[in-house]
Amino acid sequence: MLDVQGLTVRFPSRHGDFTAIEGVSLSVNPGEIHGLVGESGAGKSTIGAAVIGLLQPPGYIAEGTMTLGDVDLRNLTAAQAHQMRGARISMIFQDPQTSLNPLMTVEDQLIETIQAHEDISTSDARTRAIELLEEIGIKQAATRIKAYPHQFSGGMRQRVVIALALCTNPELIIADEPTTALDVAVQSQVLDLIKRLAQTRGIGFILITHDIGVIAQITDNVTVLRGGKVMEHGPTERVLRAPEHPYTKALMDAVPRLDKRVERFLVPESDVVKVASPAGLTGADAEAWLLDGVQQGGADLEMKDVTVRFAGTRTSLWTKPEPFVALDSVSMQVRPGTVMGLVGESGSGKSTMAKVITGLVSPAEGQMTLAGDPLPAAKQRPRDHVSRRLIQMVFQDPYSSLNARHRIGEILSEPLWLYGLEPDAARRRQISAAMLDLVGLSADSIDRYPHQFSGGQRQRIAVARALLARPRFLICDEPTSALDVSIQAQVLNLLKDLQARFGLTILFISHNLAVVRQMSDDITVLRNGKVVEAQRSEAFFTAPKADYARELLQLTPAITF
Amino acid sequence: ETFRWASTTDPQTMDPHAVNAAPVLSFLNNIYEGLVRRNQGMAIEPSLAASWEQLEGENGWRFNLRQGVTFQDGSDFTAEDVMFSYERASSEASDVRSWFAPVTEVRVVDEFTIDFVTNAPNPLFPDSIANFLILDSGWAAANGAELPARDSENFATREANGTGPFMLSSRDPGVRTTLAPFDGWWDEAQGNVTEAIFTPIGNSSTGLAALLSGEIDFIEPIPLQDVGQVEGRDGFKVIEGEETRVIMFGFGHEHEALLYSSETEGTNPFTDPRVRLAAAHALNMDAIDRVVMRGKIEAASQLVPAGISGFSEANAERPAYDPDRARELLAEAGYPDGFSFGLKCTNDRYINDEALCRAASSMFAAVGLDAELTSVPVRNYWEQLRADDFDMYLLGWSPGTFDAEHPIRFLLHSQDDEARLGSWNFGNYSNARVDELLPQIQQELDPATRQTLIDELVAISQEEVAYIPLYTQPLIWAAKENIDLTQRADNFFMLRWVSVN
Amino acid sequence: MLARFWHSDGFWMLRRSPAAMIAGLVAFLVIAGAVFAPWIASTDPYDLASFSLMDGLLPPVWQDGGMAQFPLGTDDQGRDMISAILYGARLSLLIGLMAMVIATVLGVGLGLAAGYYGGRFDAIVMRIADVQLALPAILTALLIDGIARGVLPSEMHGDVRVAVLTLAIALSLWVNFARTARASTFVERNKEYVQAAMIMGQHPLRVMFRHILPNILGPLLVIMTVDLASAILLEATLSFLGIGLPADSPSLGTLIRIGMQFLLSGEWWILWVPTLFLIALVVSINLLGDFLRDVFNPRLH
Amino acid sequence: MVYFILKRLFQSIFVMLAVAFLSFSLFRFVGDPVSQMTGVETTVEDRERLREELGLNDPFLFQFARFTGDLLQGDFGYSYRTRQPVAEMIADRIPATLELGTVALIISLLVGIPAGVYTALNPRGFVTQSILLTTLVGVSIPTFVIGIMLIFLFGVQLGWLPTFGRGGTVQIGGWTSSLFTVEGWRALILPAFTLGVYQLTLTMRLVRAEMMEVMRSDYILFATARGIPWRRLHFRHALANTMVPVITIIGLQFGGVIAFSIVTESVFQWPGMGLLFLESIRFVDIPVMGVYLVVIAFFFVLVNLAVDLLYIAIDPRLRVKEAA
Ligand SMILES: Nc1ncnc2c1ncn2[C@@H]1O[C@H](COP(=O)(O)OP(=O)(O)OP(=O)(O)O)[C@@H](O)[C@H]1O
Ligand SMILES: Nc1ncnc2c1ncn2[C@@H]1O[C@H](COP(=O)(O)OP(=O)(O)OP(=O)(O)O)[C@@H](O)[C@H]1O
Ligand SMILES: [Mg+2]
Ligand SMILES: [Mg+2]
Ligand code: NI
Repeated sequence: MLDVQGLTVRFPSRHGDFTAIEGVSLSVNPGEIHGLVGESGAGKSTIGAAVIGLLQPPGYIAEGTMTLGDVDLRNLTAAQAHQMRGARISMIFQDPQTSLNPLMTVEDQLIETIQAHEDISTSDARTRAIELLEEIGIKQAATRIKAYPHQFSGGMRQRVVIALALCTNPELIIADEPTTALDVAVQSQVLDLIKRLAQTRGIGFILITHDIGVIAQITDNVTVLRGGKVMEHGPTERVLRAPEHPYTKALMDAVPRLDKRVERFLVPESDVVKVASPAGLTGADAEAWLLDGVQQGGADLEMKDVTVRFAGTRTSLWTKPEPFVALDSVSMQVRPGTVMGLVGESGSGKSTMAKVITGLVSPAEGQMTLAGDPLPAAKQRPRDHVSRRLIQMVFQDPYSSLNARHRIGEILSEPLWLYGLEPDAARRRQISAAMLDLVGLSADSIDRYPHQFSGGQRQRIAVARALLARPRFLICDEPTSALDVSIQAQVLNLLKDLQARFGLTILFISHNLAVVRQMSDDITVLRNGKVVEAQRSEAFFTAPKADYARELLQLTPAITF
Repeated sequence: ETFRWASTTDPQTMDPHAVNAAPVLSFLNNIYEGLVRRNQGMAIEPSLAASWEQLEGENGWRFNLRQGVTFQDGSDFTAEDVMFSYERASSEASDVRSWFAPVTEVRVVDEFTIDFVTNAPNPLFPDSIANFLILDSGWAAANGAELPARDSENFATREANGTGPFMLSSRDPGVRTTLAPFDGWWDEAQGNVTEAIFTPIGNSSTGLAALLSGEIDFIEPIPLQDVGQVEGRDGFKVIEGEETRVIMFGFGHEHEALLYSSETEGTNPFTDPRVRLAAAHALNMDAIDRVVMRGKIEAASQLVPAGISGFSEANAERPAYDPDRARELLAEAGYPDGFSFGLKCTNDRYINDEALCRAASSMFAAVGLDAELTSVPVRNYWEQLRADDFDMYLLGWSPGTFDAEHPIRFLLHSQDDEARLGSWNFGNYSNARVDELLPQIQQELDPATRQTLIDELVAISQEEVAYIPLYTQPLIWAAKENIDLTQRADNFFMLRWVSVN
Repeated sequence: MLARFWHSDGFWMLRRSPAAMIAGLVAFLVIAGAVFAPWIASTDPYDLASFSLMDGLLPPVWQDGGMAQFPLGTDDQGRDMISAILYGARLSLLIGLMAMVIATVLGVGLGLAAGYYGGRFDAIVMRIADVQLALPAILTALLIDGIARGVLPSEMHGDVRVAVLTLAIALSLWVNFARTARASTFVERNKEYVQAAMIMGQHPLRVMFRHILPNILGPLLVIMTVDLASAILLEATLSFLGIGLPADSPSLGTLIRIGMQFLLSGEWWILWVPTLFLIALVVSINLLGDFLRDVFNPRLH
Repeated sequence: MVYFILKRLFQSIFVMLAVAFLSFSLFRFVGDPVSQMTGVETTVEDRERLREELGLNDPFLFQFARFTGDLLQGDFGYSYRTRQPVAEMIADRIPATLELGTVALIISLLVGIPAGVYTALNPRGFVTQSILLTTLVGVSIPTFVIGIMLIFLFGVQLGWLPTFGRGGTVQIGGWTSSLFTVEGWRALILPAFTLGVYQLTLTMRLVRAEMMEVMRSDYILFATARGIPWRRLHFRHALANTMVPVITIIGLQFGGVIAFSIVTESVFQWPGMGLLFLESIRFVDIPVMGVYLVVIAFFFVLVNLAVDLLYIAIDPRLRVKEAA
């Protein structure tokens, strides 16, 4: 059906043309789900955009052929191409929150899409839309169809998006990371839906993702991309089980497994060229500096009956909202020198826990102790309280957790200056450089700005910043969920190493059970602000007690071969 | 014939006694009339009074009223109305009561005779009440307008009932006021206007545009610099004349020290007549006339222009433009390098006042008098002058009585609050002889004697350079070619002299 | 340094945009002319002795009666038009820049704090902004002028006119900055780098000014250019309404106000020379603002 | 709903009081009303007596309290200049200003929005560049210069349109309208255009910027990927989404319209509140100035409220949630 041969896409820029994809070939048959995997920037979305004819200017197709059935996709006028979209090729985007027009009802959006391609009365279009919604699993579709997008939950919205892509009966749907923004339960429902549609309606799917688990779960064939080139392609099972290309192999090794714990991930050799630090300090010196400051005595943390209420989301402009209980009498005990894994679906209160501990959010009730001393809550905690230094945090999004306007040197030496660890500016700079070396970055990075680094590198910088406070307790809030697998593996390795060397206590927050399995000694499972299970890690993964925990484990897409 | 005209300011009120301001009195002179009125040459002529004569045996005047005059609402005009109007105009709520300061008693002699008794011989009294407009007592009483509106409006604020040639037919304050001829007027109108529509247009460019586009027939005033534009166009004409207003600079005579000067500590050079004369010699009136005033002004030698009664022909010379003499005088007075001082000016009161002051500053600078110019809108101006906040200031004076006595009373006599003299003599120029001469001038009935007294006084003021009279302000009106009208030197616009051809 | 500038994205975009280049050039020339007015201009319009009424109303050199000494003619006081507009631009730019700086400091400070603290403080600041918006600039100018006059001794009134006008203009412009800064701060304060700083226990002022401020500068910079242009125009309008500067301190506004009197008299240059100059200045500043907007829009890189 | 409106009203009172206070403190500095009320020959005593009668010698706070107290009782006082009731004077002038402002706003929207959409959709075209440059030049010329130029071009040279005033007005109840006669409309064109130019440019640039932003959003991309016809895509999807910020700014610019209407009204001798205000300044007519400012603040508050209500009309996310 879809046949792409030797596709090359270029983006001209001031530094010459940038070739985003080069000589890519792939074909999709009716009813086939074709997976596209590869690290961020590999060119996955670009392929999708080229096929549907929505390459962002100034990008252009330099070479290659694309045919859909008997239509040559490259030889269409603008009007023909637009007619083609929706009618024969559709697309689903990553984020259901932003893919729907917030000002139009679901009904309007469905009907207009149907009528855009078919001469059909409004009431017939509505009937069709309602049927479709029912088919993809929205109950009481006839009434719900009148709703606006914001009145649906994330999973339902993604279904609506799929319904919109489907309503004109296209032959091919390009799904660009359709489940990345969803949590596991919803993700598995959406994936099931896609699989069912492929089978019952014979629609061809191109499924773009970087989640190998998802690929393993539903695709028939898979194409592995790197740097705009195809590394390997073939039937999913063959490619994943017995990868031929070294990159694919490395990728598979970096995937955290749910079924077993590994000590270290194998990562593709990094191509960072190490430059000696200006003052000659190396990672070893940084390590020494850190050890020098390690206080004896554990940094165990205890939370007792912590309850957090937020002014709830406004449901109307007119009335005062009900308070929203984000944490409901939560207790947790983190043993010194161990890693506590905190898991739970999106919105269960994981980040809120972290914010309570760091003092960003004040709990309505409950006490906390750090190493036996009471830890005052946000407003009561003075700015120079010792816990400010002892507790450090690594955030989820490496892109926004570093101030884009500050040089790396400034970012790193800030804790040294703030906590008065080093009075001398030159020495602060040396130590910062050494710390960069310790986390595996070149020391000359110190004079660059964050945007000059990749996500993984930035996350290393964030870790370095946290370490420079000589912390005892490190909170990692989804530190790798914005990274792709190979880079995730590097960061996880780094954290493991540091934890082992400095005896840090870590609270590791993630919704990815496979990742948590690799990291944690203990596990706490949150749901709707309540603790549903607290266990030793190994016991949890072999024999979860709570039903909810069992369900979570089951729904996590896993490589089962 | 419909006649549309515009001016910059709307008359604030239709009440002839509430505000003593030119726009109001000029406008109301078309509706109301006084006992006497001015003709086209500014001379006094009979109006509601058919004749008048000095009282026998006491100071004052007897007015013999015209008979058969009716108000616009049909009621008869009698001495009662004059009496009522006098009481109204001299009440505390009136703004024109100062006209009646010399009056001690008013007596109704009979239905058409009324006597005004004054505290001293007052030859000019009839002249001074040309704008004392007569209201109908019955109408005012019936409508509750017995007194001028003070803090809230009354019936007379927006309605009018005079004896004059025109009646108010509609009024939308600030927007448009319409007049219609009064058929029962006792006199013959010399014009042919059957409907007159007045619109205030504040912005002079807009006003000019309105004239040139034909939307209005007449506008006053127009800016000097636009005269050429109007004259250059077919179908329009400019009517030029001299106003009676003399523009002058005044000094802070009694100030101990200059306010706006850094070098002259504790002294006020302007107390030295030589310095004042130097300033007068520094001004090049020809250049000001040519560039700033477009050749439209007449240099002035004294506080009234030539042609006004009491003008001192004997003192018609003004100090010539002579910068060298000015520097010499300054050196003699002990200021060879000059000094700096503050010059206060208006910027929206007189024609091109700001430009005049800037030009003057630059001329003063040329002889070493370094003027620091502050020009303020007139709404702040009097307040500042009253607060003595100036070293030198600009002033324009138009003699309300069209007699040389008027500026002497207000500008040259020493400040005397009790006697209400010198009330606009901001710098308090004071000369004992001048103070002595004023009452003599006021009371002298013989014109020749009176003139010698005035000549003496003017000579003193010139010698001492009490003020620097600059020029007589021009009157520039513009109209369509087919409009005939008369320009009066007091800038009053009389509809009864307008014909549309 | 220079090489870095040459290679920067901004400069690259500048080289590609002829409009921005011309605007930049015009703005540069005008600003340079203004700054160096005392050296370029043939006469000093502040020095009363340096010009003479006798030279008044001379037309530009190409018209009959023009004199080579006054290439663009003279005004009604005999001032050389070129000198007047150079000094005028100097004063206008000074007022515009000062007003903009004051408005920026005030607006950004309040906006940052309002966005950072939120809640009641935010509500108060925004209501104050409402009050300000409800007062037209001319009123603000009158108010400041009046207060200055009431508070200061009279001999200082002349000297503070510029300051008064500047402050009045600044006060009518700060709201823009406050609103923008507040909106951006609302977004930034939830970003993780700000939270990181807060967790570390940094002083709120440090968080606001050292961390948040640099990240919200982009849109503010754009407003700054646009407001610089409006400040210059506002000065002209206030002068027209008679609340601006005295006629003997030439700003573009007062020059135009005076020129308006000669709109029809045939001495067109008195109005049009400063007006065209003002238009060139304002248009070029606005174009530069547009250009900056593009530079700060990462999607256009 | 009630809570919301009450809260807004409370805040509005604050805004109006603050404006009243500020404006009142301003009046002492505008000039001396008594000098403006009296003639040349009025004696010093008479002036002093008048000052006393008007209460101008009372302490400032006392005067302010009296002013607000009277206002609250519905007593707007009398003009110093004309002695008319201020309420009546302002009420007479409100229609002129509102009609002028509204027509100017409508012109700016009718031209500004399509122009903004066009320039956003064809960002590099020649027409776009010319539109952008022309409007930029338009806003770079001071309003009063534009006004006078228009008057001379269309009023004097071409003789098509009147040069001043409101033309033919029709009285409807207490409202004098120039919208029902041809003359009225002819008189309205130039001032409305002069006043609208600035708004027009602002609207256009805003719509353009927002539109370009919205055109890059995911839902537009998704709608494109579904093949929604361009026209519908641009106007139904994109334009509607740009309206929220556009409405905010236009609401905020109300202050600007008022400020510039002072200039426009004075140039065109348009008998609105702005002209009245300028005259009042000239005559230091304190009661009129005070009430004018409070009325303006009131309008401002009203517009703000209207903007908020419009949001709700436009954006369903702000409406009462119907179902979970
Ligand atoms: N509009 C554009 N202009 C310039 N370069 C672009 C543009 N869009 C994409 N690219 C470049 O093309 C390359 C491929 O991008 P693409 O979005 O296809 O990656 P991806 O595999 O989808 O990554 P991700 O997993 O992050 O979505 C990237 O290096 C990106 O920088
Ligand atoms: N400042 C806040 N005001 C109101 N509600 C909030 C606030 N912060 C968080 N919440 C709500 O509290 C709940 C828990 O949020 P939290 O960020 O802790 O979830 P999470 O488990 O970290 O989710 P995710 O996996 O998506 O990061 C969510 O429903 C969220 O909407
Ligand atoms: Mg992508
Ligand atoms: Mg979270
Ligand atoms: Ni380069």
